[in-house]
Amino acid sequence: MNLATSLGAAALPNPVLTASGCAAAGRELEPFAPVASLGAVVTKSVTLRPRAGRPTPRMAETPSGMLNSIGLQNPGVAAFLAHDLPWLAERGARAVVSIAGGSVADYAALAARLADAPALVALEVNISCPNVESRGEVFACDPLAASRVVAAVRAETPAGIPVLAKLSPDVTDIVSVARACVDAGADGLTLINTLLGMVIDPVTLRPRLGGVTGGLSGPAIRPVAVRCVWQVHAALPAVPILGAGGIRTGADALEFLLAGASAVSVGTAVFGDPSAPVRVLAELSELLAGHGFGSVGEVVGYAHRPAGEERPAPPPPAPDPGPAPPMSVGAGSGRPAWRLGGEDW
Amino acid sequence: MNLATSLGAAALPNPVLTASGCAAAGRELEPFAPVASLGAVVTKSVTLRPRAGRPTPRMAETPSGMLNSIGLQNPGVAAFLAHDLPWLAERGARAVVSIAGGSVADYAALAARLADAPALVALEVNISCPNVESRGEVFACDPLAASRVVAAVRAETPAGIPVLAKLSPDVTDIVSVARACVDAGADGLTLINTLLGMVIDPVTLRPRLGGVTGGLSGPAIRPVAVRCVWQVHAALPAVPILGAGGIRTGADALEFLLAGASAVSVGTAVFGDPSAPVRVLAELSELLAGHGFGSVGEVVGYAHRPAGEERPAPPPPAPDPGPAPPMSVGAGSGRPAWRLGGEDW
Amino acid sequence: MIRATPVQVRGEVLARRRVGAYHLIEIAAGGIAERSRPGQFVALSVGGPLSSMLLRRSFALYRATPVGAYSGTVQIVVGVHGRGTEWLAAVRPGDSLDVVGPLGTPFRLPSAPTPCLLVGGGYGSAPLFSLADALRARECRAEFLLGAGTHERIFGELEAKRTAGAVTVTTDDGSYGRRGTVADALPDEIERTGAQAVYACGPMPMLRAVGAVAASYGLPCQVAVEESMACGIGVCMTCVLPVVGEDGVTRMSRSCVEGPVFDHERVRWDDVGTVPADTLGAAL
Amino acid sequence: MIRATPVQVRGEVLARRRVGAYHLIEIAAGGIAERSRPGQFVALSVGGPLSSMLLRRSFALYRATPVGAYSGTVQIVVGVHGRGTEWLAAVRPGDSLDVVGPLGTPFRLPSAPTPCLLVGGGYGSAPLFSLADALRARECRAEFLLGAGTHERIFGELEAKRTAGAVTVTTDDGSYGRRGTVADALPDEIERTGAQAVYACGPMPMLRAVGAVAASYGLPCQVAVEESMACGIGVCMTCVLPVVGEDGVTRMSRSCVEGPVFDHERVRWDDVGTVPADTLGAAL
Ligand SMILES: Cc1cc2nc3c(=O)[nH]c(=O)nc-3n(C[C@H](O)[C@H](O)[C@H](O)COP(=O)(O)OP(=O)(O)OC[C@H]3O[C@@H](n4cnc5c(N)ncnc54)[C@H](O)[C@@H]3O)c2cc1C
Ligand SMILES: Cc1cc2nc3c(=O)[nH]c(=O)nc-3n(C[C@H](O)[C@H](O)[C@H](O)COP(=O)(O)OP(=O)(O)OC[C@H]3O[C@@H](n4cnc5c(N)ncnc54)[C@H](O)[C@@H]3O)c2cc1C
Ligand SMILES: Cc1cc2nc3c(=O)[nH]c(=O)nc-3n(C[C@H](O)[C@H](O)[C@H](O)COP(=O)(O)O)c2cc1C
Ligand SMILES: Cc1cc2nc3c(=O)[nH]c(=O)nc-3n(C[C@H](O)[C@H](O)[C@H](O)COP(=O)(O)O)c2cc1C
Ligand code: FES
Ligand code: FES
Repeated sequence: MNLATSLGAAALPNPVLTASGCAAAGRELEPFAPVASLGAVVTKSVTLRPRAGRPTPRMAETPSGMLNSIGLQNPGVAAFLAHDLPWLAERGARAVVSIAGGSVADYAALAARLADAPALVALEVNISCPNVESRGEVFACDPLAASRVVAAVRAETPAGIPVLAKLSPDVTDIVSVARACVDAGADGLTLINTLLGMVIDPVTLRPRLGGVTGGLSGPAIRPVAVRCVWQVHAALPAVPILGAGGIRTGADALEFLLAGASAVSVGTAVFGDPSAPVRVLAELSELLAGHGFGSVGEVVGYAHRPAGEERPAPPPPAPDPGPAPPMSVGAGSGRPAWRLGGEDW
Repeated sequence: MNLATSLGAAALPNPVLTASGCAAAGRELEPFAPVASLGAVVTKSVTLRPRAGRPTPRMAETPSGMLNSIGLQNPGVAAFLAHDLPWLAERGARAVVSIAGGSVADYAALAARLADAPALVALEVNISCPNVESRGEVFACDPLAASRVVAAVRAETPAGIPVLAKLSPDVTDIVSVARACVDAGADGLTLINTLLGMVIDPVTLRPRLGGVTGGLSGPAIRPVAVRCVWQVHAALPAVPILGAGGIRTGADALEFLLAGASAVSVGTAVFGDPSAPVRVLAELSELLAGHGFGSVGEVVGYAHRPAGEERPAPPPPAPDPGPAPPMSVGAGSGRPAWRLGGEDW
Repeated sequence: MIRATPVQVRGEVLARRRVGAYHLIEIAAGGIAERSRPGQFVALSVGGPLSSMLLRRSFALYRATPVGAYSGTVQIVVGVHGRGTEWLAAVRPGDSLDVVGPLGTPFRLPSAPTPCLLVGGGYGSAPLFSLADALRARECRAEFLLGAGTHERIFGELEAKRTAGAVTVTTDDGSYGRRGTVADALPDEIERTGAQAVYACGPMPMLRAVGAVAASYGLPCQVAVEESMACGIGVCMTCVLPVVGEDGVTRMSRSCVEGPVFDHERVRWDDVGTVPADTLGAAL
Repeated sequence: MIRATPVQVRGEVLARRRVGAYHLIEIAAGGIAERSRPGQFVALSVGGPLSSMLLRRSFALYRATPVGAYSGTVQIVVGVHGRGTEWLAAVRPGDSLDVVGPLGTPFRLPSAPTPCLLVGGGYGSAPLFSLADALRARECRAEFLLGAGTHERIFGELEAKRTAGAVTVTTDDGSYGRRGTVADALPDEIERTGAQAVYACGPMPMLRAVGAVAASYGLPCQVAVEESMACGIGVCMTCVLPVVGEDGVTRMSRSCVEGPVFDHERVRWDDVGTVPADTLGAAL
């Protein structure tokens, strides 16, 4: 089957990408998941200047998930442009470059710097960052702040490069944030970033993370991520979505496509299994073929179809070991009714 | 040590309670977790009239969690008053009665009906319900709607019975909802209800739950719950909090107390281990004693203490098998510096 | 109905062996066998304490032996369905298993000697053998009709033969025994055995069809249903189906405590998976 | 530095046995041993595919044997710390383990014959034995100083004796060997052995103290650090500590790919757990 998909103007050979912050800029993953074989590499969020990040400890394992408080450690856009994108371009890989900033101007400047970068197929705008100009409120939590960032980035980005706004699930109404971003010019949306969480150490009796709170990721949050994709796709069916949140298998990836994503990012799963992106792609492709889908496009949002509307595709084997319902049932013979005795122990 | 705690005017013999919807009204749990031995039984949310709930399937297991879409099936307040509270009262158990409705008037009427009910020690107001008078928006997602419900319930409830508002984590700013509820008269807060999530079946290619979306609970969400308790306690340190979300062990319960909860509810863990509430209580009590705490009150919010401020309590054994840092380190002898050769393979 | 209260015990796997498509697991679990009655079930933790699977898995009691070398053993028949049953299919003797039981309603027995037909689909036959023993102890004849999709999914044919003489077996494709479903074969079996009551356990569509045939003969029929369960003990309201009460009112009844055994005629089969509009408390 | 690329392989547990407080686990894992160098580590999945634990656990390579009956084996020494290591301490021969390695930087070796002192704390001595072999292959003398809290937490004393003759051992409480820490004993050992270089592996406070003593003697010291790791392969930025580069600039360096072996003098020990204000990219 044809695995090609797209995120707005960005054509991708297949729908499995890495997630920002979970693959660096692809180099360290190359031995396990060759970067050119992926839909694209979504690079670690880059900022204008180098960032050292937060104090350690920066992570805590949680049930089927993890918390991180990396604090956007990255070498800054100059080093990124000098070392990372050329390496990806050399290998024929596609880069979705994630950008982060503390002000609208930061984002705009980053977009301008990246405008004609090699390997770039899309910009992902990480708006889960504190707005230094507004009491540190996170851009993604305010439709207005989010839309300002998106508009500024869109204005600096060439037409052929789609701008994806990456939304936070920590909001009352993700659809309204999504809509604001699209109205401001976002060509697509990435759903979702991490959930805010924390862990307290039962031995030290203090928060486990150096940064106190951190971002919760991994399979634990998958149901929240699928719900966000579902809600946004239902409200904005024409907007391409890059789905992320706890994807570990091909079946997980399929869930996101069915909910309305056109492609998916594999994040935390990479830490447990560095070959996860290529494995997920292989598993997904087998599942799609098994269901008789001919292209990724057919699958996107398929779970939204009205009840009763079924595929003609060959159904998978029934999981139930018992006999199938009978076609015909013997007619009554008119014997007298007879009652069982009551419970008597 | 003394395990007694309180939620406002409600004195509880210990800080471990059940969670609404995860223990019915206590009866079925009695063989595994005698209800009188618990801090209290938080009963399944009751509505004015009987409710049949949502179509099945009503649940899906998820990584370290589960989704439910029960739809508040319950026999209605009349049957609840006739059968459930008297049974709890007979056994000397305490009931925190959870109430749910579709309008402010529903909640007020429920509070009035329950005002002098037997076994009642507190009301928990489940405001994660759609407001039928406001396009089905969930009360808990709007500070104003939430505060109206709380004020109406408070007005109908005797002074000695604290009213706890149970908040949803699916909001941009949980502190503002918490503050609105407290300003409206809430004597305490229950944090948190489930997160909205969904699962799509990779075989049927449709949402798994009859209700499409459902509530995510279990250890998967614990970091989100702890963060909510932490944020609200930091902002409103005088307000008692009943913590809930993924508590499965005594150490989990301790996390919530340290974050600022005065008591905790054990919910989903009961499904996997019906004796979980009593086990959690035993484990918690051992942990508190091990840390040298003399009462629950000392622990509540303890993780917020400023850096450097340490307990005099006996420290638990260090987990590290290596030697301790040296007390003294030998002085230098002035030998000439010498460089190792470079890497040469 | 007075039922023994369930207990939660740390059991030990004594044996596991393959039987056709299934795994027969024997567990030393004191306190459960002596309280249990045919038709009841146990709920097992799966995956160990660090598992991502939080919920128990339910299995009908195949055999419950209160005494013996161990302080009481239970046997279950496990078909691999998803991740939890896959894990169970790999337990080894000596492994420990947390067991809650006995749970649910047992089959009710006729108060006078009555010839009975016991109809099992797939692993659904598991609870029928102890039921047959109990029926015989009351001088009720118990005969078997067993069906499944394929031969290896028939459970207990030999045992049924040993105790009941002639046993009719069906497979969907006719590769073994009679071709078709147990419901297809049921009229002949009722005629042949002169059964005056039918008991059935198996997948929901089978129960529905079997009960319809029994009803058409005017025979009472008890079925043990299988609904997805989160708690198994009655606290979560997951496992409900629309059941008509003695008062004629439909309620969403919990199949873990009000079932799994129901009178066939009380279950609103057309409406399983929905909340019928006339259910007590249905939304308007 | 050119390093072999790591591989991910499905290994098989060949043996597990207790050694003092630790578990020595031998794994058939083709492709890793032949690429590895002393000081490197492997990262193992724990808990099985349905585990709630997502992240790998890292262990120094104790022994890596490229050839033999199996296509290549690695040995690690596991101290039980939390849930993942508890699970590892219960693996059985035949169990399969997903292994990634070799990871991280190896110890660098002197380019000319040099007497070396190898200092291990607890299981931290594990990587020192293959290091000693490599040193000896270069005609460098390798002597051992091993310490731990208690006797059973000393790893490898006998092996050290067999290869190096006299071995000094310390325990914190003096219940075995010399009383105190390895850093307390270090000056005497440097004098006794005439060491010209120090290698150390163990808990962070020990590394810090050992390096300080070595520095006071003007001796170079390489340490293998242990920072909490999420990915182990360099993609997540979890495992960082402040390290001064060749250019004199402090960076938050990843101990999984830029380490775990660092020159002691490059690590800003006072600032571990913080981001020093003069770090490249530190918040103002
Ligand atoms: C009263 C009763 C008796 C049963 N007796 C037997 C038996 O004797 N032998 C046998 O092989 N199976 C029996 N089942 C079915 C068995 O419980 C399920 O096959 C099993 O729970 C599936 O678990 P899983 O992890 O393999 O599947 P998953 O799909 O991974 O299970 C996920 C969750 O859904 C629940 N679930 C899924 N399917 C079912 C189901 N059919 N019934 C209840 N819960 C379900 C699981 O318990 C679990 O909580 C019985 C079920 C019930 C309700
Ligand atoms: C380079 C390196 C080499 C190591 N070599 C050995 C060895 O030879 N023998 C040995 O017994 N231990 C060794 N450790 C420590 C070992 O990795 C931890 O003890 C182990 O990860 C703890 O896992 P847990 O599940 O028991 O603890 P948990 O606290 O449950 O672990 C939770 C998470 O934190 C991570 N984590 C916790 N502590 C550490 C730590 N100290 N280092 C890295 N990650 C950590 C775990 O990997 C896991 O992801 C080494 C660590 C590193 C970094
Ligand atoms: C260690 C770590 C670092 C992350 N860094 C970033 C980042 O720099 N920018 C960003 O947009 N998202 C970042 N994320 C979020 C992921 O890209 C992803 O949205 C989230 O983790 C959910 O997907 P997952 O569950 O598959 O990891 C990070 C996640 C983790 C775990
Ligand atoms: C099956 C189920 C039913 C629930 N029903 C209710 C309810 O009726 N009212 C309510 O306030 N919360 C209800 N909850 C939410 C729990 O009380 C609790 O807030 C939440 O599950 C988080 O805790 P836990 O992770 O320990 O389950 C329900 C949860 C579950 C799993
Ligand atoms: S499974 Fe919980 S009530 Fe039946
Ligand atoms: S552990 Fe991920 S970068 Fe080192």
